[in-house]
Amino acid sequence: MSVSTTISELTHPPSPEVEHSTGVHDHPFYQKHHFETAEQQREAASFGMWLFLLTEIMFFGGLFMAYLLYRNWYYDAFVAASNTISMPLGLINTIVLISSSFTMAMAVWSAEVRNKKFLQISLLATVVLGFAFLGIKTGEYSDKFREHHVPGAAFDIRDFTTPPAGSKEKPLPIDVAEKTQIFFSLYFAMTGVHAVHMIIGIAILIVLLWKSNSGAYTSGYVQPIENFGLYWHFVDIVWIFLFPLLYLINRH
Amino acid sequence: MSTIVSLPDQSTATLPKRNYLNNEHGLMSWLLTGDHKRIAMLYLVSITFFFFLGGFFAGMIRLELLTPAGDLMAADTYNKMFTMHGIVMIFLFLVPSVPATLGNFLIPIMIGAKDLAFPKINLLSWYLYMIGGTFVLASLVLGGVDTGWTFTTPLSTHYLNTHVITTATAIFIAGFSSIFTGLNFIVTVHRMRAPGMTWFKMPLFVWSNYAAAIMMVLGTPVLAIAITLVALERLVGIGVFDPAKGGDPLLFQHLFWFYSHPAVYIMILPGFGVISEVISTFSRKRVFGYTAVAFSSVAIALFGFFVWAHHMFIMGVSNYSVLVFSLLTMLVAVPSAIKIFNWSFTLQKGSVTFETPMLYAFGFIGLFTIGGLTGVFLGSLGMDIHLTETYFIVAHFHFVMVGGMLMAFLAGVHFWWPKMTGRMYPESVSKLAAIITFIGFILTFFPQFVVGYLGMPRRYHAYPAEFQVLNVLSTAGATVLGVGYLLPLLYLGWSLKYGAIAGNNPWQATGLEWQIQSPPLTENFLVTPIVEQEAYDYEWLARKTAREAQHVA
Amino acid sequence: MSDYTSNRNGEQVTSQNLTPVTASGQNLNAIDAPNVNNPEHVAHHIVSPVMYLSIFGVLMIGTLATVGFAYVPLGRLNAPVAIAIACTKAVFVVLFFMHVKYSSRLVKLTVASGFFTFLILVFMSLSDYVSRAWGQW
Amino acid sequence: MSHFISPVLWQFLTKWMTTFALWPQEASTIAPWTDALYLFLWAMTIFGLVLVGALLFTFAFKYRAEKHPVAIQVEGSTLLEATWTIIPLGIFLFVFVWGAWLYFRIYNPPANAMQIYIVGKQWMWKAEHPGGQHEINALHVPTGRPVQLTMISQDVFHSYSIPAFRVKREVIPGRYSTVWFNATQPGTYHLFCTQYCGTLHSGMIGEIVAMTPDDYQKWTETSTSGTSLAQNGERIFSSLGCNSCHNGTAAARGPNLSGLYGAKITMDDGSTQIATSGWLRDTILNPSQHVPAGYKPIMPTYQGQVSEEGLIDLVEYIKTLKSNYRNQQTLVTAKSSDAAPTTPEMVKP
Ligand code: HEA
Ligand code: HEA
Ligand code: HEC
Ligand code: CUA
Ligand SMILES: [Cu+2]
Repeated sequence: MSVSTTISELTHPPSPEVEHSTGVHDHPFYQKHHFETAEQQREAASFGMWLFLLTEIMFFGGLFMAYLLYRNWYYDAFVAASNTISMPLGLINTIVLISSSFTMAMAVWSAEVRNKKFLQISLLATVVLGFAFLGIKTGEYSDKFREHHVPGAAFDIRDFTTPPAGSKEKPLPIDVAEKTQIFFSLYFAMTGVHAVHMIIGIAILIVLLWKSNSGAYTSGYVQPIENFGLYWHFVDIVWIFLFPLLYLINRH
Repeated sequence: MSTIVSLPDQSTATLPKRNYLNNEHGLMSWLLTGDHKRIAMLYLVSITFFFFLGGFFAGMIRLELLTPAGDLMAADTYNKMFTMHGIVMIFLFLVPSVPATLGNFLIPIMIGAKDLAFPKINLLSWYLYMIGGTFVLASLVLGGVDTGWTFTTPLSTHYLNTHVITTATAIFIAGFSSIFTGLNFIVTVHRMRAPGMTWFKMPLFVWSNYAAAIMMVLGTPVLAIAITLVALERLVGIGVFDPAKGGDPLLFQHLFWFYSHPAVYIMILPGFGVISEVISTFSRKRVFGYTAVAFSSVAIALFGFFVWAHHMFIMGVSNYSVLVFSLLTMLVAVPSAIKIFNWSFTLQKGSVTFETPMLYAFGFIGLFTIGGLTGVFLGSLGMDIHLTETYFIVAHFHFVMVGGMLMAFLAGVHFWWPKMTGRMYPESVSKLAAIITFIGFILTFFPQFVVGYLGMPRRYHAYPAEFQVLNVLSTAGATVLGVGYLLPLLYLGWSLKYGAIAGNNPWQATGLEWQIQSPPLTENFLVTPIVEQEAYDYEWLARKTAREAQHVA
Repeated sequence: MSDYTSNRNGEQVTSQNLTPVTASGQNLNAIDAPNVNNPEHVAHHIVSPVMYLSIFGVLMIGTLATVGFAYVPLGRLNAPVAIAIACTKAVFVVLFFMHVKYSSRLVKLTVASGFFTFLILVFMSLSDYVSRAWGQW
Repeated sequence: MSHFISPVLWQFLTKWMTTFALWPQEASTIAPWTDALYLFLWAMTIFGLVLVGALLFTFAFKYRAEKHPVAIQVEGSTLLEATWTIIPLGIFLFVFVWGAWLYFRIYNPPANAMQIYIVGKQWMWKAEHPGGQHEINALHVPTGRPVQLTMISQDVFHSYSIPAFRVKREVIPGRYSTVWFNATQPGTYHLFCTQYCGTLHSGMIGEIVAMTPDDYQKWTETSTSGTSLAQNGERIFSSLGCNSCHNGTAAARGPNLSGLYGAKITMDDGSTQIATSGWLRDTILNPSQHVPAGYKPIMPTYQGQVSEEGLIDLVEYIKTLKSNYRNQQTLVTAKSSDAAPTTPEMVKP
């Protein structure tokens, strides 16, 4: 083993290549054979996760693009349609999701400081909040089904051409009212894709929770928790945009 | 210091006892492998299959077009033929061709790493690719799909009752395969370089695959969402692309081409990388203007995202937009020109030999120059009005994709075949095949420029009689071309068993991959290499060879 | 020479007693170990719970603010305000929850390039739509 | 002769000699301009190809290994890089300018162009002449006169292509697009649908018959259906009840439509819009999105009630409303009991 002369080696584990040839292996248990150091592996993994999120930005980006176009084209229809979805439920869901993001951040911290108990509590809280979000979302969706606001054959514009009694909304001309369908298409597409991400996220969370039982992530191997945190926060960010764009177009 | 060194002697050498091919045995050792080299081989076999499938469709297209009347098959069948041809060739062959096979095999070795950063994700990519391929085959078996590879809405969403959703699923899945390959490459290049391997010591092959990977990661998701919306439109009628419901069919075009224009550079950039390696090796000279070539790849990756609407010039985008997109198209053509000239000047003062890969590379340069410059025709607004949607376009993109990329792919396969298998192929037959493909290619696709300017529309199953002569030439050429492509299949297969042992560095090339045994060990390098030489450092190679010879003596 | 050592058959072999030297005999120590001098590298930073909590607070305030502003008639300004608040919240999540503030330049660049490409998509497509009226043919 | 070579080859050769064409006819005023650019572009291509080929072959030959066994390593050359960046860039920019110029020349219609409407549907082309001539998969035009086509699709994208004129334009569902040309040579030319539009895409073809003005005059007289588009439009206008609101009187609930075509309209949000054909069509289908200042959005939508041909008739009719006179005439003459001919099949005699 050569004596290190570079400053950077003081802060980082030296290259283990010499150990290889002498048959000594003192890598952490989780280090894959093709990485030189655990540090390299960690950075690769988190960079990989970021690149994946990059693709997610563009994936949602296509939907946002469509949204921006039609919102400008059919503003009145978008306003009317947006006002039929429940702001309070949207707000509650936003709070739920931001809280889950917070608990997830705490999970990352617990893993970093190797606190298994708190890690599990945080992960569990995140799961619960995730389910809460999906539960509320399901309620919102079923409202839409009841109101015939789901795009497709059963779609009905009567609520917009002749608003129910007590509604503050002005009746829309038919040609405008018809465009509400595009809003709801985008609403379902965007929140639907978002919900799919939530479901996948919750599934992974449950796996992480289960594996964390053995202390897998509280002995220095933070990377899965950390990467999953990135994913979860990203899903949160998408919602941060969806909420004002879908629920709050013009509420006054 | 180690002492046991050899100059591999081709006549006496035997295959290394231990290598990635024989390290483990059995089917499962292949299907569950994490080794980038084995995954590359899996890809090689699968894309070859899909290439010949696509080639079969091409053959049927050309046979139908032998006569002006639509007599060989029904119009519907013909439409399915070119749709399947386009989809198979683009998504299942050309996009993964160089990156997933040669790139997978070589990138880790070239930068001195033991594997790609995420071996499991790499294997996942291959499975996704195969699942995507299976969906394409399924839609074929179920009765095919006739949207054209461009899925134009509202045709694809409302007016066809073929298996659009199955195919859309296929493309979605294959798209994620490509995203994961790209992601793996980017992380690997950033994080796995061996000590001393700085950015500007990397071979240009790595640079160009890196640039292509960026485009894969950023572009493909937009295709995925566009295709998802098409599927949703068909399933529930969401109306975002439906003019009857207030949707804009052009929005689909924007989203589709936002991916599919960058996709053409995803297809060509890795080929550029192959050409850099081949030209350098067979002129024994470093690539002229290394940095210019490297940066032009990155420039293409960047500017490639700004020009997509040149596929929509007459489709109703605004006059302002067509101007902007046309101008940017002209700009993006320049980096390709830079590369061509740098390759030409690489030969200058070199020591040039004409092995098979070099012949393909020559073919590439000539054909790509024609293909690229005819792209400039199409980028020129007024010209595009007459040329668009005719055989001129068909000729343009076959020149760049078949004459360009496919030639580059074959150059690469021949170049690294000895490394991948440890065997040489029969050089005279392979040279013959290269020449046959070149002649067949010109005969197939050059007449299409002419017939396109005469006005023959693409995707036509029957055509006016005055176009026949040129079409007959084209079909004749396709037959020659088919032979040209079958030959490598035969002799490369033959060489697996009977080819001469290649030795480590049959071409005396400088890349790290040539300094290790062929076929390589599973872990590529027994110890991590320390890189101090530049890419294409022939002086370093000469010093090394001399020193090794000394050791032997 | 260790890395390229091979025997007569071209097989790679390692001999014992290797010192890490380069092909030309230069000592390894003169060259950096893998990734270590990588300018893209940054030490792992642990963000404290206090920080997380305060970000959480900021996000909550932001959420309430969006809702509040949605009910204030600002005319054309409503949308930009909503987007601005959402962007601010997103930036906080990215910087702190997602640790980008403490990450390498590379990660920062990655995030930026994602948004940049998204903006290309949006602006160049919309530039078509807004200019459709030009030239009425 | 044919005894000596195979019959197939013989047939091929005779065909070659009789029907071989390398260059399309130039039958419009624009064709020579397009051809000029095309030739320039080929000159550019040949120049580039010869240049690259010359470099490649000279170097490959001069520095082949037998002659030049040891390569001399060269870094590169900034001067050369700059040269081959700037020269192609210059050429390409020149091509851009030329192409853009040509684009506007091809698509920008002259003001005096004659109007013909085209409706595309799977898989046929319908042409509607203002004089009431209806054609399918054919178009008769006079030579020596600019002709503007206003085109729309009933279903998917199609593309109207006349190679001999070097013009082509996509035919879009839900939106008018236009193209114009000025035929120079009498003759019959190919009409192709060049945008893939489903099964019989390759059957969506037809003939463009360019005739001398005299012949064209004869043709219009012999093939008219008797009612002009505007007359049809007038009938539709009254049968759909448009005139109940647009009657040009002071008490009318809708704006006066006379002199509307081509006018600049101030909308209720303060913007101004120009009443083009496409704009008129869109107001009938989506009236609430085009509310002129001072009016309430009470006009019903006619989406789904009028065919594209019917809309063309309406647009043509509104275009003829030069003064208030005809508007009021409609009010007087039209009886609400008249049959409502909304589809062209019914309109045509
Ligand atoms: C590998 C794939 C590939 C590549 C690399 C390219 C490269 C280019 N393509 Fe092509 N293209 C396709 C694949 C590709 N294309 C496909 C598949 C389609 C059709 C899709 C469909 O509709 O089905 C298409 C269609 C297409 C169109 C749309 C036509 C239409 O639908 O109307 C346009 C228009 O601008 C275009 C332009 C270009 C340009 C400017 C380049 C440039 O990047 C080319 C740059 C290269 C050069 C310019 C050559 C090198 C230059 C020199 C050696 C300099 C010579 C010297 C002097 C002039 C001094 N292409
Ligand atoms: C990587 C991409 C790629 C490749 C390699 C090819 C390869 C070939 N392509 Fe194609 N092509 C496309 C991509 C590609 N193509 C795309 C994207 C389209 C547009 C689709 C659309 O419009 O939607 C298209 C469309 C297209 C058309 C236009 C169809 C139409 O518009 O109506 C034609 C017509 O000649 C054609 C021909 C050929 C030929 C002759 C080959 C040859 O190079 C193939 C040679 C290979 C073989 C022949 C296989 C080897 C031999 C055998 C398997 C034995 C059997 C042989 C016979 C039966 C002859 N292709
Ligand atoms: C119920 C009354 C009513 C009927 C019936 C009606 N319109 Fe209108 N129309 C209006 C009103 C009110 C406006 C202005 C506000 C608007 O655009 O909604 C208008 C606007 C228009 C305009 C734009 C005029 C301008 O100056 O901006 C056109 C064109 C038009 N109508 C055509 C028609 C045609 C064609 C029909 C029949 C197919 C028709 N209208 C039927 C009431 C009507
Ligand atoms: Cu209509 Cu093709
Ligand atoms: Cu393109």
